[in-house]
Amino acid sequence: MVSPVAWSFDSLSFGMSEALQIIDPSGKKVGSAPRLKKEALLAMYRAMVRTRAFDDRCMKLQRTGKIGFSVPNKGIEATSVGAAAALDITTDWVAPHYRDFGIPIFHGVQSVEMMDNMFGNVDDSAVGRQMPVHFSFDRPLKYLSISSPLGTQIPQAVGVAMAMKRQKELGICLTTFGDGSTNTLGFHSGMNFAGVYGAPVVFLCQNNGWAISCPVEKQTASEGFAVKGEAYGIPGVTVDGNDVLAVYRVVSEAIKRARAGEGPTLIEAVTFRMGGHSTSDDPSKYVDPQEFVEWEGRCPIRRFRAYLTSEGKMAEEEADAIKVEAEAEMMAAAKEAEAKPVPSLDTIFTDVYAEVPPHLHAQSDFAIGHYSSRGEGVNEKGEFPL
Amino acid sequence: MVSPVAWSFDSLSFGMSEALQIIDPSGKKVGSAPRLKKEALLAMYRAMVRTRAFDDRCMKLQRTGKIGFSVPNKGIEATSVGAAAALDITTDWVAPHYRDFGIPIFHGVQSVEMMDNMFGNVDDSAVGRQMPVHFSFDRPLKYLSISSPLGTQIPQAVGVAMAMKRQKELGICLTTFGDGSTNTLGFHSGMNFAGVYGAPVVFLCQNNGWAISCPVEKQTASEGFAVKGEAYGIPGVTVDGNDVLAVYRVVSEAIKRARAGEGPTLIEAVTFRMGGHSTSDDPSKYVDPQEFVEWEGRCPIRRFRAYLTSEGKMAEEEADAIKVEAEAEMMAAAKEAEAKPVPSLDTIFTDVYAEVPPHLHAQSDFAIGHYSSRGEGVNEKGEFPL
Amino acid sequence: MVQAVNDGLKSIMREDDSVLVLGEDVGPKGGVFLATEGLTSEFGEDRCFDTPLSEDGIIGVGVGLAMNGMKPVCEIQFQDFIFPAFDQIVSEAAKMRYRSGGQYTVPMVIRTPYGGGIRGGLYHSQSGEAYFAHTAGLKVVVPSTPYDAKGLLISSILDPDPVIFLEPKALYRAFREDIPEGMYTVDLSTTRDVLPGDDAVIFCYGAMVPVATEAARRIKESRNKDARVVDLRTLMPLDEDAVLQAARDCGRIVIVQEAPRFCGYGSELSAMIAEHAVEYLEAPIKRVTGFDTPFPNTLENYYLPDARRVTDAVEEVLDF
Amino acid sequence: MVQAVNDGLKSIMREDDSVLVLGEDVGPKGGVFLATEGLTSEFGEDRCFDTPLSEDGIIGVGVGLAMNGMKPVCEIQFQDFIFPAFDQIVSEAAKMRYRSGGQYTVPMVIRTPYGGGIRGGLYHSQSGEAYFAHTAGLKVVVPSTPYDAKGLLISSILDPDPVIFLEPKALYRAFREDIPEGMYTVDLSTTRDVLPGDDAVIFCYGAMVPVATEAARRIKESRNKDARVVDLRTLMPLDEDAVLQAARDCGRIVIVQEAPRFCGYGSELSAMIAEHAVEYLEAPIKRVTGFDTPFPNTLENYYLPDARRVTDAVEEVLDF
Ligand SMILES: Cc1ncc(C[n+]2csc(CCOP(=O)(O)OP(=O)(O)O)c2C)c(N)n1
Ligand SMILES: Cc1ncc(C[n+]2csc(CCOP(=O)(O)OP(=O)(O)O)c2C)c(N)n1
Ligand SMILES: [Mg+2]
Ligand SMILES: [Mg+2]
Repeated sequence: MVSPVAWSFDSLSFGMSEALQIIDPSGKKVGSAPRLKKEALLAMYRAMVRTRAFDDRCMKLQRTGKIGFSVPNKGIEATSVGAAAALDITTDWVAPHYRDFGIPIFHGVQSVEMMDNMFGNVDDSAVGRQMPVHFSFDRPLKYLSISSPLGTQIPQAVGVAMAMKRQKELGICLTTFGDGSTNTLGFHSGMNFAGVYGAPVVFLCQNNGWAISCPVEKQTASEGFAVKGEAYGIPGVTVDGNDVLAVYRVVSEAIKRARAGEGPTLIEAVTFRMGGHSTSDDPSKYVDPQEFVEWEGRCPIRRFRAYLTSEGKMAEEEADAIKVEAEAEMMAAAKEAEAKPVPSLDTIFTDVYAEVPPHLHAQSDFAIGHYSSRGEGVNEKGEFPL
Repeated sequence: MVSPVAWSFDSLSFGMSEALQIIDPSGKKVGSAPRLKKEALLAMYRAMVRTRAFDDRCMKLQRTGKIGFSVPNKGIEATSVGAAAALDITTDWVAPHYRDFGIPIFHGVQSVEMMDNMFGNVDDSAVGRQMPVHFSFDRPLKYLSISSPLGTQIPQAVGVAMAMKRQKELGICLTTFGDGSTNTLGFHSGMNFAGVYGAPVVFLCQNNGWAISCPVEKQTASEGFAVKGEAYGIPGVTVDGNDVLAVYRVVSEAIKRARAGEGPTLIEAVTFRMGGHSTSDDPSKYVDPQEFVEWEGRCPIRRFRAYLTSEGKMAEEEADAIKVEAEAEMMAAAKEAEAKPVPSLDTIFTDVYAEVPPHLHAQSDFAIGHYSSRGEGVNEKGEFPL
Repeated sequence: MVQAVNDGLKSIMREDDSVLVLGEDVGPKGGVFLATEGLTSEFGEDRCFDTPLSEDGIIGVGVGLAMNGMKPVCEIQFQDFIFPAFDQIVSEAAKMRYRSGGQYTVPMVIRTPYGGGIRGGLYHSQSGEAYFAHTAGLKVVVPSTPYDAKGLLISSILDPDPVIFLEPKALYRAFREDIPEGMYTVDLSTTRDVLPGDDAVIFCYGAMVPVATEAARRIKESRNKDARVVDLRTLMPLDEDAVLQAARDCGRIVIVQEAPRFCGYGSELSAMIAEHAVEYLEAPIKRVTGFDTPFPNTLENYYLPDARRVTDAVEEVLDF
Repeated sequence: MVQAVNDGLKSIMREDDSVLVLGEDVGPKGGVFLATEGLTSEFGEDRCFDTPLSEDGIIGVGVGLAMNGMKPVCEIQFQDFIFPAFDQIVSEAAKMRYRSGGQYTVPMVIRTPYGGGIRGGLYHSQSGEAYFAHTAGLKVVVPSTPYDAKGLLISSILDPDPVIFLEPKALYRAFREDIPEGMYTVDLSTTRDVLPGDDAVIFCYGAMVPVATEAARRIKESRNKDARVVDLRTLMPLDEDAVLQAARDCGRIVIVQEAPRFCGYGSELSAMIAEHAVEYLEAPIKRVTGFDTPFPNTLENYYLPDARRVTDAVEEVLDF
């Protein structure tokens, strides 16, 4: 049996199915907190609030028909931001799933860049090709292009990390995925390869209770998700995913191990999806409303706020201001992104290959000619007027 | 953590990575033997010897160019036969991999039927469509058609078992696969579905040390294979795969559990591939010859023979006679199968669908016409002369 | 059309106890498009159940169920997500009868919404029919009307071989049509003449059927020419005689598909005609297709063939 | 040819440190066909390594390596076993550049032996080129000579996009040819005229090239007609101009492929010609192909197109 990671916690020892907690739901400190400067703590808090504001703005944009789709991130801000804060983006990469707005938000991706993706406009780094929430960034952090097919990022993360190892870089790759995604082929192959090659990867399973309408009990008969590491010789730990400091601490330890050449770690962050799966989903059909009430009481933002104020790291007014600012920021970002034009027609044909091959040139010429002749809003260069 | 199966062994308790053994390599009884009648024991012994004789005959046929391919089964006879003996073929099915000659041999599939497959002749139940060793039988036991793509039989076994459960049948499905195959998608999805639905399946992993030239350490970083059950909430046990009584006992217990509705079990049978991966492989490139020497000392047949004779269940002469008979049987079966004609030309086109659709009719007519006109050994019905 | 699918499932499940429905979210939620709504409540969790997130498992377990007496109807949530199950489909379901000489067979249906039209971008829009039609041992069925959807689905479930049943999601809620209650079938491997005509023929299927029909209407209006519209309905085994007859009758041919052109399904139609009816051709065989790129999102409407693009192509073959 | 592959790998690995080889049994064993023999001993386990038995892992990890500066050459032991990796190939490798607007790219080669001729039955004989050629974002390369195998392989490794490199295993040990030492390239997306001729043209690739060549030789002998033999070499992006030019020059066309006919690669060639060169056709476009069935074992020789079947087809188009 794989021995659990030798966590360097002073006062805590925990088994694989007991979740690490540092701040309890009321905001009280119950574990040994990582030593973090006030600015770092505030940056984390701000990112969580901005994540919620971004999420909230997107839900509104979808409801008013301005964008087609979004995925609620409410309730999981601590998981994303706690993990993000543990990264060193000068060396580390992220191979994310779609429900992790907090990572790019924490690391300084501009909210308008994210909104560009929600609108699929001309400045969207995915060039309007993907659905909303399928971000791709290569600066300031390497945040790999998000795929819809689930789990595919997991072996990719292992490859990215193996390349780092080969190049004698100190980086690690963090990959995130949902509870449901542990059943994909990518989880199985990625975990296994990482175990065999000792790749510097951190596997972060965001167990939010559901895969669309499928609860975790119907997803797997295992006792939680951390235990799945054993099948691959990878230590697994469980953390309270609504406790940003606990997530930070566990991910930091896992990163330290990885950087030290001690191999991968599987982390299960237990949290809850405070909403539907996506804007297309109605959770009232399958989630007991009582669950929402219970988890509201475990809100990661409220909890962290209570902690920070009670520890004297943040004043209540400061917290209020952060919220107001964040909301204004996201509203402005949405406005700005909405005003941008859509990508030009030729972008259907570029980036299929490094160079546009003749048959796509021909199809591109056809499309631009055809739609121009219809006067359907494209000019002869295939650009749409504003 | 999943608790290990409550094995009903009197004198033994064993953890998941300690392999159950009943007969030691010298033939001495070291564990509590299952209560089996002498005839049953002899049937098992005979099947093991016949398995080796079949294997041996096939290797010779390949070396003399009479068949194209075979896969050595030497050394793994106890795993196949021990498992086979635990089945009730009036209700149970097998979803096998290719290295398990002992199962059909034990259950009365005629050796000539198996040889028909090795030659791909007119009587081959796979109609000469598959490579050798890709058997398919539906009587006297349901022995599912063997696939080359690895691991695909594993979720199929779960489906077969779920259908039994739904039809309120008492059957179970045994599925066998190699150590390497635990990395396939089929293992991951099959194990998981079985865990979630509590399907009456027995997963038998034949850990023979190698997947072609890849040793188990490069295959996975887990501590053995039984532990992989934990990832799916399935108890796992390890057994000495060269000890036919231990395999019988463990598989029987697992079957009992499954039949009682207590769900699936993963069994790792530790054994060794006493030869190349197949007739196309030269193991001297990657296996330490010392390994062969060591495992020769653990030979399942010699061990069982020593046990049976020392327990007074079989006389030495009887054992010698069994061997002579088995070798003669396989030689005769090979002769008979070799003498049979190849399948007729129209069999290229049948069994693609239940009925031959028009486009295949046309292709069939073309082929028969074309090759007949060339006088290449087909008559107008597409039959090849003997 | 999605109601017709639902109705088809209910109708046959009432008659045939061995029909099971499995897939992601097909249970209490009723599927992301509600195609399986009400099945779990009417037939129980035994007969319509949610699966873990594993397409390989859905199809692999489905193959096992089918080999042991069941008639599984497996849902893949979007056709774009069928690829993790590609091995089970192509290597197993398609080849089981063949490799076992008929000892084991796979009477299974794989239902999946496919195609563009819902702003789904790269991974909620693809049309993969060519992959399946190229795979011997599979049948491939694509309805374009509610009536056909129900009748073809029931036929597919009754069929002794594995059927890939592609549901054009753009048509799920496109129009209403009264359809008969209870069981009825539409024969596989038959085409449907949507509009008669001898001046040209448009071959199409799925969501391209209304597009082609609109194009034919426009041609009639602008030129008073009659373009026949043939809905192929079953792509494999195709009613090749019907296709060749229409090609010979009309001599001017347009093929419409959403999928990328290169090695797409339309290529086969064209090649078949170029092989067996070349003497009847009065113009090049035109294909109107999606482009040879992944499926875009914002510009979806410029990617998908529409009535205007089809009309242009018909005019071109008429003018040749 | 297998030595040329080996030599190609060695040549580029000597020059370019970022080229890595991974796959099942590619290490000490040197691959089941010995294509990677000697690589681990020359370049170390770091640069040529065995993987667990997981095609999804091989390609998924390969995609990750490629995105982070490496040039992985992934071996899939037989093309028949590529399907567990189909999702990583079709959904990921093929679409990464597109969906990230070029931020992330996948300069990866997937080498795999394909095709019949070794008595491999259903699962060691398949020709899946149409699946890949239909998938936008992939390049598909098929050499037919040792010289081309090495030159095209090096070009593929240097190419910035994912390449499916299909090696006709029937030709691995078919004939010897002296090839240059060290690095050289053969341009992708160029065809090769194997034999000149204007009376008919045979399009082919892979193991069908020698078959077609033999057929052309027989036609020359029996009829004194010159059939041009065109080896396509790169199936995607195809040199369409070269194909159409040959079609126009000759007017009588035969297409040869091992794969099943329906929706096969040859369909696209035929459709392309029927769309762009129909006025030059002097006969139906004939396809000589594998049958639309799984690949049989005992009767393999009756399944695979051979020189006689190709000769017959050429005679048919000549006589039309
Ligand atoms: C391979 C694949 N199958 C199915 C889907 C459809 N789908 C999208 S999200 C989802 C559930 C994912 O659940 P989980 O991994 O727990 O992530 P969560 O949405 O809860 O964050 C499903 C089934 C998909 N995107 N990819
Ligand atoms: C999906 C797939 N990948 C690769 C292969 C090629 N292959 C055939 S057997 C084998 C090794 C199997 O090892 P294991 O599962 O341990 O079984 P064993 O041969 O040792 O009995 C491999 C890689 C295959 N048949 N299927
Ligand atoms: Mg979830
Ligand atoms: Mg093995």
